[in-house]
Amino acid sequence: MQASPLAHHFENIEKQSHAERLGMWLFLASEVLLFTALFAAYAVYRYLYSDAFAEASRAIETWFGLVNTVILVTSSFTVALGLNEAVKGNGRKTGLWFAVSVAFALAFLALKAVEYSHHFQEGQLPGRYYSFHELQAPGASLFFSLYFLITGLHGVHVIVGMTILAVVGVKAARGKYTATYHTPVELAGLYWHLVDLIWIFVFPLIYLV
Amino acid sequence: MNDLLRRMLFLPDQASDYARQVDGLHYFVIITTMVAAAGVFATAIYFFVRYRRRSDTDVTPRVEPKAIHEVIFVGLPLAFFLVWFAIGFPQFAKLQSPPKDAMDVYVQGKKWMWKFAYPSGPNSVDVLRVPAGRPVRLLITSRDVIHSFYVPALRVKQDALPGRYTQTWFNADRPGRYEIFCAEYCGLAHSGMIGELVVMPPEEFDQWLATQGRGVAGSQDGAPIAGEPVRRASNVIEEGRRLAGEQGCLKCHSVDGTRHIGPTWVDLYQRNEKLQSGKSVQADEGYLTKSMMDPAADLVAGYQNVMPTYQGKLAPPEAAAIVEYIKSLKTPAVQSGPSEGPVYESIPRK
Amino acid sequence: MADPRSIAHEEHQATHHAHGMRYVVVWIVLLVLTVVTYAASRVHLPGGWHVAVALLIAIAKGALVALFFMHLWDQRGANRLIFVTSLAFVALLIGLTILDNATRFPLANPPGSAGALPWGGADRDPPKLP
Amino acid sequence: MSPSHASDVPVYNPRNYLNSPATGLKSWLLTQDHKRIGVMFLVAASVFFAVGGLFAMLIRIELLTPGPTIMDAMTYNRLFTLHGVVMIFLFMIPAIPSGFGNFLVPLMLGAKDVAFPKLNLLSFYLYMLGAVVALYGMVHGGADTGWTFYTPYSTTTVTKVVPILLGAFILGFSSILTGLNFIVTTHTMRAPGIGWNRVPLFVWSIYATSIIQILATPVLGMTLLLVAVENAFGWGIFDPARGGDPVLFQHFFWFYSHPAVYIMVLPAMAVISEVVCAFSRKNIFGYKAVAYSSLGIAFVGFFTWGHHLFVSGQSAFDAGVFGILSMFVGIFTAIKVFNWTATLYQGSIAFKTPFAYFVGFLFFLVFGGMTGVAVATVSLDVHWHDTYFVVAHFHFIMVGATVMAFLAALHYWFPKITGRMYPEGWGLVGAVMVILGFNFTFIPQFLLGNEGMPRRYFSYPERFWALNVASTAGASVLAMGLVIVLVYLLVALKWGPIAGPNPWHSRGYEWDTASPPLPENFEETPVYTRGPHEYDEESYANPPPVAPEPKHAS
Repeated sequence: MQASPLAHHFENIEKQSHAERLGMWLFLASEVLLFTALFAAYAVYRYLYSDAFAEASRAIETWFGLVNTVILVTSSFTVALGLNEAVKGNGRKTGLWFAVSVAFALAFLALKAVEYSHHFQEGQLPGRYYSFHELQAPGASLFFSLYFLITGLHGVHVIVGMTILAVVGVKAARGKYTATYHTPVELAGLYWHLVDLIWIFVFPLIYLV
Repeated sequence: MNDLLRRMLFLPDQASDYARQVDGLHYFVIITTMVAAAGVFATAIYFFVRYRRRSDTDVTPRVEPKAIHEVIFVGLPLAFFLVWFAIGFPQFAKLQSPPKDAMDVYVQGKKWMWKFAYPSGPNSVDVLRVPAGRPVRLLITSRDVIHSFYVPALRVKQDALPGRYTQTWFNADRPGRYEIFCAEYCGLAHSGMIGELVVMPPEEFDQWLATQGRGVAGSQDGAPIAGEPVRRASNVIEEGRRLAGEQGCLKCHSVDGTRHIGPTWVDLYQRNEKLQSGKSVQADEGYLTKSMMDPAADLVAGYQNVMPTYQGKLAPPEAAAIVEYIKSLKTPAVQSGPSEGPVYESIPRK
Repeated sequence: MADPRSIAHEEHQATHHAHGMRYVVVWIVLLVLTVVTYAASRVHLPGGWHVAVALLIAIAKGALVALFFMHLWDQRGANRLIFVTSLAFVALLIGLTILDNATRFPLANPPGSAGALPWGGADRDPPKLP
Repeated sequence: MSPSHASDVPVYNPRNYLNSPATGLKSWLLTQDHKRIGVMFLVAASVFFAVGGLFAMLIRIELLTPGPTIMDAMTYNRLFTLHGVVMIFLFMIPAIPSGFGNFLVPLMLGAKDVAFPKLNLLSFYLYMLGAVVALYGMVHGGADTGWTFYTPYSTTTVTKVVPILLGAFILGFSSILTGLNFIVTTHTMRAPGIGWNRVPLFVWSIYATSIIQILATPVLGMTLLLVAVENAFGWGIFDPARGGDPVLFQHFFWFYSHPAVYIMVLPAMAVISEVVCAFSRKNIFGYKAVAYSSLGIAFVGFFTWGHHLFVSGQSAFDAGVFGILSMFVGIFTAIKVFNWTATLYQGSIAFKTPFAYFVGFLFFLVFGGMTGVAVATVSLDVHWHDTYFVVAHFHFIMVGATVMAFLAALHYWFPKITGRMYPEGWGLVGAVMVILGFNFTFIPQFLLGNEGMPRRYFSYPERFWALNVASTAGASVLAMGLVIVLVYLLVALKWGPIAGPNPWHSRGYEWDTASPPLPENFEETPVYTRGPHEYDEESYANPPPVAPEPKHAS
């Protein structure tokens, strides 16, 4: 979508935006299913080892998750505000809001890194590396395998989403988008909201119950 | 009728009532399939001939289905499919719920043999002896990967999962010998993981079980069905031979000189073996014992690293007995026998 | 089905309104719900209720994000259908796999797990391992 | 206007996608033209088909005798794994959707291109990357796990399984992107006059396929990644030693891989729906039934995965649920079979090569489909599971249905893609050999399965010998037939007679443009006043598509 945003094979910009939005939703559906395998594994093992999972969940610090939830929800909010400005045609403000969101994303990752280092010290590690002495029930190492897989995959999505926000934010600040065509801003937002949406489910499953 | 259809479809013997019931459904399903297929093809062929193109400028009328057509297209096959399910699922449910008075046998699959153990103690490798006419429940597990216990003649199959038990049961009503296959791919010698189900007349079975001490029913030597006297290991070599059968060594190491999954044991003692690392080693007592405990350490060139360790599974005297047995396998002393699989042509096929 | 052009047009109209206030309200509700779900986990609840409450709140939060931040509220047709379909398949996979573990021959579940209950004892003795 | 009017002197379209805008290698490698991408997919998939076929021949030769014939067990185990991986992930899944689908879907919708041409090219390069990664794994050791990668075997094997898992993971993304593109294209790019009830049946089936690709593939990707992580780092999600459940892997795997069967067979049905109309010159009997049954297959196909687990230790209750749900997926195929057969009624049937493949397809699909329902009949599956019966069943569907449809498509659209005609006589010879060879290969395998021979057997008891020899003999006829097809098609590529825009007088929308098509598909966006499968007097009377009036048709 460089000089003229309309690609040669679409007849008008409305139709193109519609197509791009539809494509993004399909991609998001695919992403949901990507996480589903992990959530299903979590569900099955949680059912099988409910006590061990509850113990393991208690063994990790809740406040990391809580703060990160607040950070992500707020970043989602700032992304939405960014889109709001794009709708009005204020590319510069969109860029600003996206910059704030990227900052939140970085804070999220930083906190996650601190949390991971805690786990390393405690030996709360997946599979054969598991050496957490306070909890030696069957299934406990599975909790941490799934913990690292789910938060790791989510973390990858945070990094990807953050990069997209940064790129689109810079483009918006340079005035690439207009009030009539700003679909990339919208799609970047959609992706980021999905990252938020998934974390909304990860938080209670990993930290609370 | 049953026998004719069974032979036409190449089905194996029916060693239980359950097998006969399943085959009944099999015939029904195959006949429906054949009739339906013949119907479709006959119609299609008639259309090919009747409506072949006569000129290049043909035009055709527009034909649209009525609702009733589609209802028939859906309803007719669905009715048959549901009937199949209605017959098949209760049979399966029966297979999943063993009768309470069934005799238990523990089955353990491991690369690449079947171990059978009776609650009263005896166990054996690759030969499962059961009484005819009495229900037998199998509690199946595995020591390494997933295997699948499969007796075609019983139409019974159940996966063996590592670390847990699955169950199945049967009531074989015809004495005889039947094959046991592993149906779930499990590696190098998957197709060699063949056991034998020996269905014995009940009295003979009771007699046989009573004479078995714990752990003596071993060795896959295809002993006669009835009243085989217990052969106590008379000397160390004999003990080693028994252990080699029981522990499954002979599944991979031949004692008649043929190359198998592992190097042959014939003339192995004092042989100079070329190792994968390029070095060579003389197969003395030390090397043989070490190879049982840590098989990966000195791999003989040309063979895969597939042997499990016997560390902790063989007591030192047992390992020594196996080494003695290997030492006894000098060319002139070799007799074929213990390592030969069961011969299936001998199974009576009616 | 309606002509795609008209859907595209409506969608275009719908997404070209500013929703500033709406975003603020949703954000505040999300924060409140986050605190509620945390508080609920501290209260003592019997049995599986912790999971149920936490999941309900998560679903509510997720619905808010999907409907308002992701604008499903304003959109029609395919986009909603796609999202709902994907969730249906999530439920399908999770539901039928758990159902399997819950109704299996108990010994076929991993030893030490809730599915492998201590052998019920009603009809058979516990299996003795050889 | 009768059909004869359409065929005057055949002309080769001078300005076509093959020679413009440029002909250099770079113009192909960086193209965003869906037709060129489709052709690249077709060529690549055909090469992998040949590779997979070679593996198949080696397997059949090995099974010629009960003991070792030409290789050792380890080589054999690797070969059947590679045969499965290459055929399924590199040939079956991309061949018709990514190859013919890419070429045809925009043409059939009167569109200039797919919705996202850049993603389309990316999809091709992901496919190549996945193929290269997987091939690297095959050359450096190769996996011996079978294409099903069952744990814990796949996590403990000493062979190099990780690159192959990663390759399949990458290929999954290619598949997702292609599916996404087709769905959006179908929704947003239809030319004026193509309402949902005029969408060609080919596109309907591809659309249904795409739904499966988008919703099922990510689960497989994740699952394979879990296996790779477990194999490489011992994270133990499915490891029984750490409390994991290997049966859970099977749930995940078949959640994708059962629908994946429909990823492979729905496109075959797509092709057949077009071929049967074109060669019986007849409107499809029950357009809606055929179109919606594709969607039905796509959805119900997701509800049946557990029928692969009847003997795995899955609960009997789940077996019942999956057993009864599996009965319903068969009826959608039955609807299609009956409607195709009924389409022939009062038609004008020309027995050309694509139609010959249709006949083979019909036979194999009826047999493969019925035996499929039979295998899903719970108690029968206990006997058949993991035996050659299952092998024969799914080869009937995959080779029997999908490869027949692939060959039918190759012949039917050969003039559209290349602008030239294949030799009809040789075509029929090839078709007869392929169909007969196929039957001789796989009917003995049904009987072997009945007799109890498990699959993936390197050696076998001697009573299975005769049928195995029969099967290998059949396979060599099949292979010869395929070689003949390959040779005459390659010859026709250069020396075939000029076909003209519509040699079959087909009414499909894709035939309304020149052969080979223009780079931009149509000179101007066409407007349609008739359906794509109409051959009656009245629809011929309608004028052919012309440039649209400026306003939108609604």
